Amino acid sequence: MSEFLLLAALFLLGTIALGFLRVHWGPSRADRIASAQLVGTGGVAMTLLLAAAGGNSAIIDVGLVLALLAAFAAVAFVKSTSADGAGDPEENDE
Amino acid sequence: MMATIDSALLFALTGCVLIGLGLYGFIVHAHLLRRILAFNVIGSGIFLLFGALGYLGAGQGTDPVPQALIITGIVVALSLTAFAIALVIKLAEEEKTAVLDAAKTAEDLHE
Amino acid sequence: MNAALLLDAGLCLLILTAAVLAMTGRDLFGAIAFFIVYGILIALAWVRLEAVDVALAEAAIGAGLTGVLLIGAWSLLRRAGVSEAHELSHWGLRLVAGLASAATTVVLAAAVLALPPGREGLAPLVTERLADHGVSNPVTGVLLDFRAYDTLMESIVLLVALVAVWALTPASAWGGVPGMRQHARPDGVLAMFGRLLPPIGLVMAVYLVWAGSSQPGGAFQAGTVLAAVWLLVVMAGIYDEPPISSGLLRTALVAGPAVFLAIGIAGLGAGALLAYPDEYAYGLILLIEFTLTFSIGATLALLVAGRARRAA
Amino acid sequence: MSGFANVLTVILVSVGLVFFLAGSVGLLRFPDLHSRLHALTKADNLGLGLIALGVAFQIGEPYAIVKLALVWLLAVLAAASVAQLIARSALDRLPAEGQADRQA
Repeated sequence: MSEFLLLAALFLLGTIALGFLRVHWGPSRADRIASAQLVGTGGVAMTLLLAAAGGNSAIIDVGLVLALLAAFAAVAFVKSTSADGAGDPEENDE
Repeated sequence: MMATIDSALLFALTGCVLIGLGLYGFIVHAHLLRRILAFNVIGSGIFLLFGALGYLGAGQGTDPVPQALIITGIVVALSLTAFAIALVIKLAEEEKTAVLDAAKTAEDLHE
Repeated sequence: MNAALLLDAGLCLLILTAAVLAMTGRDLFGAIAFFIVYGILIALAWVRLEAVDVALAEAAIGAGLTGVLLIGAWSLLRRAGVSEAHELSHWGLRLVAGLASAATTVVLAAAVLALPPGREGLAPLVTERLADHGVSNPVTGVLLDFRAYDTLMESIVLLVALVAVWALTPASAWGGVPGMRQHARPDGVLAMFGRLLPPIGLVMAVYLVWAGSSQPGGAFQAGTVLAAVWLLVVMAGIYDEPPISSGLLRTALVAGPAVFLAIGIAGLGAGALLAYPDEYAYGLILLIEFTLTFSIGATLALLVAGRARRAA
Repeated sequence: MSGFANVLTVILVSVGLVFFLAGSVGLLRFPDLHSRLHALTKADNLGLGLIALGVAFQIGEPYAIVKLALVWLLAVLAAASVAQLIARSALDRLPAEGQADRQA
């Protein structure tokens, strides 16, 4: 079983590598940061697979922390695109 | 099934390459934010090398003493990064640049 | 070739690719994005090395706080009108730098390969002594017991770094509030995110300290989660940063190191600086961990927020 | 672990991997940022949910299963919020970027 889980993690690593291309190409900054988010989600999935493969449920905590904090960089980016750098893109909506 | 000693060797060698890469980035880039990135790559390379050498084998994990020192190191690296960034921002807001230019500084001194 | 080795080889390859792109990418923002990705992958490397305590710290710091710090810095530099142009240095310098870095790597790798096989490390010794003090996570044991002076010094280093950042404050803003006043649409997605996540983060921080005595976790990881959650609350415009002259804030910053130091000095009664009497060791370590978490969280959050920019 | 649990894990994890692959392919193939965000947030988080469910059959402790559920909830919450915010902020600069995209 653990052999299968490790191969599944390897497969995820492959999908993360595909995501690298979009971080590299862009073209917009939003593309780069959104694909970094994809690596985050893939990384969370990998921690779950590794927790099961190693029979160590403490590894799930790493996934928990990653899932909690992975969005923060994107939030900081979105704030930086607002007019004064401290706002929110939705502020001026009707 | 977890990593083996062979895998640990792989991570240790990766750490060696990361140190080299970070060193290269630190030398060739003049932009200070890029130098801060390079400094962090060197740091994590050293941590990876140190931790991988303390790997004891499947099921035993990594030696707790290096682990504790690495955690300390990661936090100190973050605090130094924050300080360096505060300095760069100060430089940028006063001099409109993120590059330390030795020639320019010398000129300013003579003025 | 087995699956574990194949996975580790793939992970190392991806880490190196991310590092190369973070170092040589033409676009500065792209380099920062790759550095964030790199932090996530390094955390996975620590999971593979069964160093879950380090993986937690790297996930919280490398993949979380550092990204916020770097993107915030990038944004401020852009607003200050700094050029982002990727100026390639002289080819001669690049050649010399390449050779010097390659030589460093080769020497280090040769040293690694020359190490004698078979190692026992200090793990047996740590496990043997740990039983006396009721803490069963060996990493927490090392941090707060056997090498407690390292950890004490580190918590003080964090404070000194914060004082150094504050020292850059211009006189007009001294004692004021860090960063710009953050604002967001009150019923918007960002504000909702900033209200939903912090309670979960708080529970997770408490869990990480509590779990830290018997399984991976501890004050540094929990403190980082606290700091991140506080930064989110500020970014979502829900609360403003406190002024750095606030007495309450300063108490929170020094409480951890102060309690640690006081217990350490009291340890002189038990024989040595930072020695804990065996029967109280578990309780004292837990007390230090909790106050330290609080102070580390406050210090890291303020380090990321930067110097004061507005009068209080 | 019983054989039945193993079969379920293999099926759930495999289907989850297909969604991750679909997410990555979408990220590369879709023509503009807003459609790429669809690929990212929907496919990947469905994949993560399936993998979490598959892993739950391999882990005995009940509280670890609660943590698995929390991981998935957090990831969905974060992805949904961030995708909305990125999409909204990109909308402000759409004309310029849209053209750049079409040329690329």
